[in-house]
Amino acid sequence: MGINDLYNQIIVENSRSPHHRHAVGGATISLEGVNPSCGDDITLQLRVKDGIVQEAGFTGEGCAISQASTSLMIDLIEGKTVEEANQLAGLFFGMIKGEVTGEDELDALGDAVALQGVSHMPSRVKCAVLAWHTLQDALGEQA
Amino acid sequence: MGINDLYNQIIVENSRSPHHRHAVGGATISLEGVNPSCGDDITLQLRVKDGIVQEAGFTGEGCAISQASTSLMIDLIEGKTVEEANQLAGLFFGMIKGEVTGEDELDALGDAVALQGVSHMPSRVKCAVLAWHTLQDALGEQA
Amino acid sequence: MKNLLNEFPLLAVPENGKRLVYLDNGATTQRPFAVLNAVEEYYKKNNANPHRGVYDLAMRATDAHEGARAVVAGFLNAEPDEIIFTQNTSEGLNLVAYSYGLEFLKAGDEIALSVAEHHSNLVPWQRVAKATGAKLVYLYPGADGRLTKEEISAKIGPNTKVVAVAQVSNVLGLAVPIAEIVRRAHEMGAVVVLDCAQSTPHMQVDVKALDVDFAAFSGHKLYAPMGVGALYGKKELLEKMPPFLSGGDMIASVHEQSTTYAPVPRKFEAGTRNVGGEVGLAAAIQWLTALGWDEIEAHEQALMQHALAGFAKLPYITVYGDAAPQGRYGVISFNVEGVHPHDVATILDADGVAVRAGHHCAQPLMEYLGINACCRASFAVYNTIADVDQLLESVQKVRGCMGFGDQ
Amino acid sequence: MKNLLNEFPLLAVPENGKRLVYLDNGATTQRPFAVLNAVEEYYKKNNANPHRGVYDLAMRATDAHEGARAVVAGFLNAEPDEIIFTQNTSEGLNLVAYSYGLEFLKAGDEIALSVAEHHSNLVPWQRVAKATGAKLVYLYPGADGRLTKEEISAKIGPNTKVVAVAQVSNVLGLAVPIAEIVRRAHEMGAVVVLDCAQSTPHMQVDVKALDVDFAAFSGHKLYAPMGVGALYGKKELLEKMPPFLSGGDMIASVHEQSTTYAPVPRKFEAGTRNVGGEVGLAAAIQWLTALGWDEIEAHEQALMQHALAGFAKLPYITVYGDAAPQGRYGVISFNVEGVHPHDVATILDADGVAVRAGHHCAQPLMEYLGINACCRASFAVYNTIADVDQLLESVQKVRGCMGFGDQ
Ligand SMILES: Cc1ncc(COP(=O)(O)O)c(C=O)c1O
Ligand SMILES: Cc1ncc(COP(=O)(O)O)c(C=O)c1O
Repeated sequence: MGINDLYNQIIVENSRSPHHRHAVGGATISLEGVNPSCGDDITLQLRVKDGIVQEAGFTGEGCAISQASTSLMIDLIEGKTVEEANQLAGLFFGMIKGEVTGEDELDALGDAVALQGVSHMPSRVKCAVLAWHTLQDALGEQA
Repeated sequence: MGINDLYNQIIVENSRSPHHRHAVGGATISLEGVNPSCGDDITLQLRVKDGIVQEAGFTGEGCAISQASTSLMIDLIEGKTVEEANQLAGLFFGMIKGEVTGEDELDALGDAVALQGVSHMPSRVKCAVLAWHTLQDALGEQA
Repeated sequence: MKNLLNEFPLLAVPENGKRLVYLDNGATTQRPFAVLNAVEEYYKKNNANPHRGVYDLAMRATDAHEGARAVVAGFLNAEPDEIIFTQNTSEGLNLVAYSYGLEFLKAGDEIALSVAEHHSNLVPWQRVAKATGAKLVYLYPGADGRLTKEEISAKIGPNTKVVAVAQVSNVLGLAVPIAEIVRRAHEMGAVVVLDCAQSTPHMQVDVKALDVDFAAFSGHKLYAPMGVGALYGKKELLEKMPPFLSGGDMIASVHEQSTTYAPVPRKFEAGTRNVGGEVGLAAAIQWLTALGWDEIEAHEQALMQHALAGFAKLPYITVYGDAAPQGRYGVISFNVEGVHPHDVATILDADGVAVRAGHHCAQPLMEYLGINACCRASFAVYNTIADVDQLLESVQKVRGCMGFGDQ
Repeated sequence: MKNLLNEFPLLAVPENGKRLVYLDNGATTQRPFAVLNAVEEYYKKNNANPHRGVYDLAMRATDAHEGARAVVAGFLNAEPDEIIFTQNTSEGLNLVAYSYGLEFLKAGDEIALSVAEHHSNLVPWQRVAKATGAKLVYLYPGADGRLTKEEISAKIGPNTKVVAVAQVSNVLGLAVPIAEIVRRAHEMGAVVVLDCAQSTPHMQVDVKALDVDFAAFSGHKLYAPMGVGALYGKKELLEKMPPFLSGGDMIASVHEQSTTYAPVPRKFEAGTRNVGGEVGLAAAIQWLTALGWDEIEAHEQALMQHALAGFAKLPYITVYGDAAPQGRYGVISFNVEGVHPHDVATILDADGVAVRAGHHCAQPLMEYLGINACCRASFAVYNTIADVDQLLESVQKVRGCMGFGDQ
């Protein structure tokens, strides 16, 4: 796939003005995720109450793909239960690994399907999944 | 050169009944020489008095070449001055490295010229020179 | 076994009109075209520094690196993240000695090892003992070279924290009763460090079935290039061990005064890896295992039997360790009465038969056997019955050449 | 410089119709046929375990091994017995940290290093500091990326026992004032550990003239195979240091409870060496130096100048370190405003230009520069002006691709 497809509008938009780039008041958990090989470094903050992700935000630095992925993830998980959030992460990994490809199946990922193209760019997979791994780790610690 | 040439009479004789295989009474120095890669291990004993090697002997284990070389060396150095002994060692190294080849020049080595063939067997050079290196080290410590 | 010599360039071509009978495979093997070509292909098509680039070529190099790790993991029946690439067996054993031994042992603890250990599985433990105050305790084989149940129970006890042992001795060629050793060690709470340098070329090694805690081997004894080997470690052990070599690629993040480390196995892999070598190792494993373990063992057993039977007819030959071929893998060490092993090797070499002579990096075993050195003929899958015949023929010239009258 | 690309199989052949513009040479170089063929020749003709056999083939392997050592010694202007073969720079630096650092440093001592150090010359010293109580003291370059005399005098003082510094930074590409550093360090009684990973490919390194105490480099950054490198150490230092890795081949004699070690350099070379790799390293050194240092430096300077001049015209490009080409060797690190370096590298890769993006194993330097990551274009002797032109052309597409309106 072409480079211009990957860096399409959604990614560029999301990365240049990520609307979830902020600390979360009363966060119940805060976890750093790092890609040692590239230096991507995000801190994900969540406020989880009664099993629901009430609010999420992040700070840190990274490439367009990792930033967009984080932002798109937060769009998706706010208001979801911990279980649902974990399931979405699993679905996202499936998409990026190229294991889940059906449009219907991926529907639940919403705008995050914009990142499907990364499944053909093995060198950038790590960037795309960083936030989601951090999410799973954070929810695991929370539980 | 053929194997049978190398293991010629002198070597076989010398190694099977080395007449210098004994401890030296009143030895002034005793030094172990080891070939770590092959396990040759000799202890050379010298009684040096007034700058003269009065008596020498050795104990230990090794191959025919190292044993013959030790024995031939002792034949040669007994009664010599420390300086002469060192010079003979230098001459022996020259022969084994193939740097000194003239019959006349090698004359001083006496029967030890039987080992000249080792200069064509790089893998056995260490065996031939072990005693002579040990001698030099011993004389160095003595001085 | 089909004749494999044509797959080995060094062995296929005669030298001075004579084909080399290479019987020093315990020291290092020769490499088949399959391995040489795989390495060349890597350098010609996929070479880059893995884990360090986002460009396509670097991903191919990363795939080569991690793909080789997966092959090694499959070979040992381990998980890929339990496989650390090393330069050789010695480095793997040193890693365990430094990162496990120095960290977890203390005065009063015991390290049990066989007196037959190769220096690489012995000197590092001497150093650990010296640094920590732990004690080295030796297991001694019986007259037949085999470790008994009694010796295992006697020497591995409640104070034992590490049992370091070669699965197959590089001198005796005999396999140790590893199931027995692991059972006893684990009962006593000790970890087992298995030196597989001489076993991996000759038998299937399943670290899960054996339940050993660490296992190290070298590629170069297994038809792979030099400069690459692997260490297996149980993940929970690797995770609690501090890193050994440090530097690039093994870190999570570095600040001026502190560092956090990458997860295993990368925590233990500092600096640029030998990816070309790893690719060669994977190719060697695939080449070897494609022959089939049953075939390999049957062939090598046949060589052993033929050699042992031939030696048994020569009264001036002493073979070390039980001369029965059962449980003997690839190695026969022997001496010729009255002739020093170096002289034997030189005389055999003149006949184009390459055997090793010396202490074989096992001096304590030499001391125990009461010898200074011995000859070793060690076999690979490409050796033939004709090679053994040549060995037997040449050995019979030795005493004559040395002036003994019986020839 | 004549065009060398045809000597490099990976670079000679176009992929998807496009020749690869490989600009990640600071991570690892490609290998010329001269090197690949030398390694193959070794395995096809001379392969055996050196130092371990008395047969002829083993002697040839020993000659290959020691011959390669002599070539490396000549390359650095050292004596052969001051050259220890390693697997890479990282291992060499770890050896010094373990065997010199842990042995001779104590609480209150200082280890001075540049903040630009590669993790391989930094993390080992952090660990030494932690274990011994010594203190890490950092030298910071000025705004132009160069270390000043004042900084050297300020940070290297009477408590300094080790100065660990890269001759050329793998990020800034700038040579440090090594004469100045050595003078000061020796005045203060400290030893200098020189990381030559990035200097040996680009300039003649004479350890005697520099008077450094240790120097380490990697073959794979120098057109040689992976898995081989060398450490230089002054003989009197090597002699008083304890061994590091222990095992086969590095001993004089081993008994059950004690060991004596071989003389240097073998004391530091445990286990079977990567002789194939060493032969490749020797071939690489001979291939490179045959081009002539003057030619090499002139050619690489021309590439640097052309790239720096091109970058200077692009206002959204930041180059790190003094943008003058003087004293810059092989490396240009840069960022594109508003675009993360990974995205830059991905976009360049789509054009067939391979550059690296990330922290380049120099996180403390990244912190110091106030960035998380950057791109790095690093050059080898086979790169051409056309390569630089392609880099410049592709870089100009980046911002457009990322939706910035200025393209
Ligand atoms: C300056 C510097 N030092 C050390 C290293 C480490 O070299 P290696 O990975 O070969 O051990 C590198 C290369 O990565 C480097 O650029
Ligand atoms: C039993 C055993 N252990 C360890 C080693 C050391 O292997 P390497 O020299 O490849 O480190 C060897 C081979 O020399 C060996 O035979």
